[in-house]
Amino acid sequence: MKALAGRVLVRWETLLVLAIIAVGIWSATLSPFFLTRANLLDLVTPYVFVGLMAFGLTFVVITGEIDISICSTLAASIVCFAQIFAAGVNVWAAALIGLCIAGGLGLVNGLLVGVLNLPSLAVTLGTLAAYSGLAFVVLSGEGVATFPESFTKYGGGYLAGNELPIALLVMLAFALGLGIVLHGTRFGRYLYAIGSNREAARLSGIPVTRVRVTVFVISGLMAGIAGLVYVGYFGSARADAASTSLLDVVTAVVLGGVGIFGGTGSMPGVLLALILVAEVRSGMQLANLSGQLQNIVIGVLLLVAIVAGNLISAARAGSRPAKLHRRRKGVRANARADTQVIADSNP
Amino acid sequence: MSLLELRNISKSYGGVRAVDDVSFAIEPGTVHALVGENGAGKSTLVKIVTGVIEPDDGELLIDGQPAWIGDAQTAYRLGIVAMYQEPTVFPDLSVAENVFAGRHPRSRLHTVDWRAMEDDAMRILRDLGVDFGAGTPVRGLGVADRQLLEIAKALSTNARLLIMDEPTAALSPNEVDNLFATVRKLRERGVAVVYISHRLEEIDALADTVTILRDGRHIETRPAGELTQGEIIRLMVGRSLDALFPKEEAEIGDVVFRADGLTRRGIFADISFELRRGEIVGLAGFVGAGRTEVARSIFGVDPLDGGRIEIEDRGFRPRSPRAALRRGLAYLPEDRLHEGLVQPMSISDNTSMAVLPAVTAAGFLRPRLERSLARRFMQQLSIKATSPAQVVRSLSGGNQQKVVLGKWLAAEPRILILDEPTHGVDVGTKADVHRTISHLAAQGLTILLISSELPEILGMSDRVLVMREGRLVAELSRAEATQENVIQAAAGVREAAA
Amino acid sequence: MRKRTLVVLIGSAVVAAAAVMATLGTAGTTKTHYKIFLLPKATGIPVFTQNGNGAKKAGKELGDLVTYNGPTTVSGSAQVPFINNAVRQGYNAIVISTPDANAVAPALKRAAARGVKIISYDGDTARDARTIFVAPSTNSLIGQYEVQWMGAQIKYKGQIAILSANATSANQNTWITFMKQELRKPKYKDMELVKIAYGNDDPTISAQQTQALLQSYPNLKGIISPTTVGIQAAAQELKQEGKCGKVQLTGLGLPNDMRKYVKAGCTTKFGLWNESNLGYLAAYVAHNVLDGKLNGSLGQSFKAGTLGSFKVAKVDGNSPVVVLGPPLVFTPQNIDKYHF
Amino acid sequence: MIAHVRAMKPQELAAAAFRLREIGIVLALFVVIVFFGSRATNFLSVSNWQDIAQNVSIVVVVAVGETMVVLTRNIDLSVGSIVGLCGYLTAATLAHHPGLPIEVAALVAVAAGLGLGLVNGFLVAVARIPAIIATLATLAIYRGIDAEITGGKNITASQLPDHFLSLAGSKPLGFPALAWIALGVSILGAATLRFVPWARDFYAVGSNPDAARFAGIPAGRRIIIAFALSGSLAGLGGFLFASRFPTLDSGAANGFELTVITAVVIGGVNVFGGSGSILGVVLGAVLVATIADGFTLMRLDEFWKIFFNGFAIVAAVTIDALVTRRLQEALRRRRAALLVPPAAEAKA
Repeated sequence: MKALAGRVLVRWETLLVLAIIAVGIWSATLSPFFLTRANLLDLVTPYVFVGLMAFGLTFVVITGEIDISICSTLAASIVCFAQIFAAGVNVWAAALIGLCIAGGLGLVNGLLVGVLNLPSLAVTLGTLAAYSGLAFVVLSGEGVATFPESFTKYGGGYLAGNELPIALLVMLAFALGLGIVLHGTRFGRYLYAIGSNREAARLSGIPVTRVRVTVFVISGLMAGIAGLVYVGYFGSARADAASTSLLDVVTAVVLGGVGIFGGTGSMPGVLLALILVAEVRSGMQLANLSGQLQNIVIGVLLLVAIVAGNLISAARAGSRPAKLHRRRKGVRANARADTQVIADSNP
Repeated sequence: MSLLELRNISKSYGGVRAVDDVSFAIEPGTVHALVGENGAGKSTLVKIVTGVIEPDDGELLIDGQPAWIGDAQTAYRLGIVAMYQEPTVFPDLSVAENVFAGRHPRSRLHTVDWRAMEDDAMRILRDLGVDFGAGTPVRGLGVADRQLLEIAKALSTNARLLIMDEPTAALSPNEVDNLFATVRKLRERGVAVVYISHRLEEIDALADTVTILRDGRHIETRPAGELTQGEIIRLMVGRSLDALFPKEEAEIGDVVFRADGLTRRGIFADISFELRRGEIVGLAGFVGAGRTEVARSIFGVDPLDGGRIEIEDRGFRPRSPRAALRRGLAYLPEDRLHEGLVQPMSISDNTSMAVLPAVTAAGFLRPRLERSLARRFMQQLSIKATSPAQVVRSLSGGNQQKVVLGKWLAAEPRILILDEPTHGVDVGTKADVHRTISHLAAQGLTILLISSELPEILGMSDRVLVMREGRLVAELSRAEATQENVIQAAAGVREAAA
Repeated sequence: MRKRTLVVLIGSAVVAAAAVMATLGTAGTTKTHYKIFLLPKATGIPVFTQNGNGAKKAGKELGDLVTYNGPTTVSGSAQVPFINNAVRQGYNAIVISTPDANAVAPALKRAAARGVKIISYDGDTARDARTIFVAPSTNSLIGQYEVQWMGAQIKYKGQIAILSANATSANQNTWITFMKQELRKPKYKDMELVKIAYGNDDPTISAQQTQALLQSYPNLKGIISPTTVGIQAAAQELKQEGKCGKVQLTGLGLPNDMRKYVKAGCTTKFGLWNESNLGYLAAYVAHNVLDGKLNGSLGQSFKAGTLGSFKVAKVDGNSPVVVLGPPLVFTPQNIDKYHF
Repeated sequence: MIAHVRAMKPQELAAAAFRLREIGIVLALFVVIVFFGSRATNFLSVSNWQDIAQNVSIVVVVAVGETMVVLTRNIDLSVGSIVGLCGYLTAATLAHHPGLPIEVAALVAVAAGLGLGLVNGFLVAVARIPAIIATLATLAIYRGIDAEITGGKNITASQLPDHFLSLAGSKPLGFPALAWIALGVSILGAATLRFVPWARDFYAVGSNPDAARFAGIPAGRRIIIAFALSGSLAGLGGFLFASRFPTLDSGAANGFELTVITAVVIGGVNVFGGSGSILGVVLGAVLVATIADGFTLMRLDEFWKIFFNGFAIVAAVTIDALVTRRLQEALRRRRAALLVPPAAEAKA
């Protein structure tokens, strides 16, 4: 029983909940409006598209890869969607085509990484620029902004007495659905296995190449879906959409406890981290901190998340396999880092 | 005075005694051969002497003074240099720079003195009689050349004690001759060379002193002149086949697997054999003989360049492990840490990994089914763990190995390839594994057993195949398969020598 | 044991940080009349900083709290969280300049629905998303003036080019339209507009675009840059290439930015409005709307502190609009009188 | 080409692969020049090439530092922010002390860059944060610090002394001053990477971290040095940036890291560390700048440049991978020829 309590306590998600509560208390002191129901419900709405991208990225990172092209994928897919819509096609049909394009861009990443075995960082750094360029080529002028209300309500509409944002429901639905895929299906298990030990996964008959391609397609599709919500929320589609959101997306994923080297992470963690990021940003706005100061805080949060994660896993591992420890002893700088970790985790 | 003396050195890994109370001395200006089967404790001793690991017990004396070698740098300072079996090269750098990595010769301005570096490297390479220049990028070198590079690296250090672990594994006869000449030159300079090799004729040709290890214990240290190859073999293997191998009699059925002329260029060639239902076939040979590589290619991990496989009289093309699994093959890899297990996952997650389609419904996991599967194998293989949810990382080596075995048994294969199934596990686990293997064969499973432990091969197998240098060199029936016969075939010693 | 201590440590650190930030945040809230939020296209751009300073000056005179904050990059969507938070914090009015009229409109409408008054200035939003637009000048005047300044400098003869900000920027495009209209007049018949380049309001790209203009059009006589970033980058480029005097320059620029180039003869005539006054006026409009003295009906008039009286009107087909006035013209003779 | 490659001996092939990239870029450069020369007016004029040299200079200076980091199997995404911040510091220093020699201002910028680079190095080597994440965070943090220091204001040419502004405009021997500086930095960088022992270790650390440990190379310290150099050169880049684009606000050099990394990757530095040369990087930067210039002269939109940069990164990485694979295949064949025959003899 005590052990169980300890396990729950040491869970990353528990820390996130604590942090959310702490930031909530802080925000409440800044504005009496903060703790109203309408406000709390609306807190995450501007970051729903960030969350949807983070969910997609989570799949990629758990597999041990990275996709930094998602924001450009979002922009490229929504400008295509907008142009097709502006040409007179039904908005839902256009949205579907936009999604297919997003999936296609993800597939390009996936084939380069999965089939050609190229490093995902370099590939998606390239496609980050290429897709962004593509977005501007498709729609360089003013954005398209004539989307019907029946479409935009999924990004910016409200239910239940104008208080419950539909976008929030969309995000929770995806969190639930993708959470089930990640934690409850064979495919999800494949991701963790590949992310932890690709060779063992391959030897166990897991279709590694196919799965690695698929996660990039998922990441692309989620960027496409995030794009549709984005268009709904902001009412316009432009080529520079979401171009500054990468920091928030990566922070949500890493802060959510997804190990950057693959194999660990949970959907609830990412969801909680997203809420935390949204809350911190909102709190800082309430405190009238400038946008750049906010970025500093988010950047520090990202660094702290990794260092804390390192410390916790060091503490959790307790005694490391002797071999690993010995091998590290050789390099003095490393040895120093080691003792530091041990010292910190055993006060 | 001895250059290095080992006194009562012991080292255990998780209950297994890798080195047990070993004492002997190494004299300067001699070539000291260290022989023993795989697992006899040679590598552990090398690691202790080079400061990679610390002994649990005993002491080391250098020039008669007790010395503590805590890390690789200290060993290096003391003039103890090891040349590793697996080369540690920088593929992007030139040969000269690989030789002098981390300790470039410097000019007066403290810059890298390329000319001196290349000249020095060239001189060493010339001594070795190699055909590549000091400026060649190492990426372009093959395994043999990298081996020579490793030797050059060791030679460049002015070592007092040079440890060479299987230096000739990948060399051509000509290169071996050059190496020998170099080693002799070193000996004349007063350097002590610890020479580890499976090739007894090399020991014959080179060694002044021979130390024989077996099961972690020191058996004998004698002048090489007093020992014939036959005696060395006898001392290496002198072990009784005890009750550790409870071989059940199984009914041997039809041929279920047929390999014909399997070839992977540069790794192995022209491998042909058959496996029958209920049969345990041992695949013996020294490390590097190509046994693991053959198994990996059959299982679709590495591609084959030629040859044909038939499983149950139908052709089979090993495209991927997934395809092999579908045809009823399973392969327990040699390296369980990197290839067998997903360490951060639970026992049940690992057990079900190869059979996920069977424990899912419409793609959804069924945790209860997975847990019961895991429990079944935990019981069958007596895995000691609190629950199926326990993370594999926290298990002992033996239990980890059992989980890997459980994973492959869960796949219900018809042909199971086991690569070193008891490597580095304790005696109890070993017995459990052997009992399971035997029992499975009795039930009609076909098993190809790769092992470097001869007693294991001989105790378990109905038939023994022996590989050497990428070739299948012998096929011995249970009656023919004695320790001496197998070692002779594996080492390439002529009948007359025994 | 270790684990739990660690968690407690991290947890308490988080709470402590929150507490520290809480004290930071609560400090400095004073009793004020109205709370007005000034939301620029992006912070960190000097002209917007000047808007903010002007608005704060007005706030001091009126007893209102004026807060100036905004996103880090020029982006309509990045402004939305600021709009939402202004609402959340109980601001009475939002004064906004936006690069993307459509992206902010839904959020502004939501804010208006909760009783927040919306005033746009400089970069207008959708007409139904704000009460009044405060224009620095009339678009037609800005367009006409710039062409006239250029004509006077090049003696109404030769090739000219425009170095704009973004192709997507609404007010830039409007001004360019008016420039083209003006150029159709007979006295400009010898002037040829050869190229509109876009420098994205980025000094680097603007400089490179200027370079390219000089390379591609060896006979180029003048560059009009209706953006403070563009005109300065162009001036610096001309100076570096030794083209000052050979290629004339005009447009919208800050006197402080351009003083050096005026002295070096790179331009003899350019203009701008007083950015500080623009913010000042916008704050007065917001205050008057909150007082109920203005509701956007045409013809209403009000006093804006030291700037005098203004009228709500229909300008360039846009209404209701309050116009600051015609652009100021800077010449070598008067440049030293202006310090902004 | 491919048939030719196949016919080579593996060792020659590997040696050639080292030079292959530089030759490839020179060929590509040639094609690009012929293409734009025939289509864009004035592309081949002296003044246009002076412009290209000027535009590529700052990229080269920063790319030399980035190369060091990438060689150690890391990446520095924060260089754009460091350029911006140090550029502002340079300008602020000179605006407040107009009489100061510009060398002092340059020193201030380099020192600030060094500090920021050291922070990156410690985050990666000591705090063990993966470089991509650590520098993504410091990209935001440094830019934020920049914004806090500027306080929403800018420094313009009017506030800067003429002797500083004329630095960018002057053309000693018909070659822009910035380009001379870039050339100096490149030669110094190349010499460092070739002759300085600890800089040689960058290659070793990136090529095989485990082997580096066995060889007693202090990898952590080397990584810190690489980041420190990258920061310092980005600081110098900031100084040059301030001279070239003397309107400094908090957005200066935004996104500059992408241009730099494009030059480094196209220049043939392996993203997994261990190989690459300054010559390649300089050629890569020139190629990118030439194409950008051609695009501008052909009046193609800025977006095509962005698209092209991304495309070029992917293409470069793909070609690298294919060449390596071919090489490995050739190696295995060679081994086959060497190893199996003796074994066959032994059996016979």
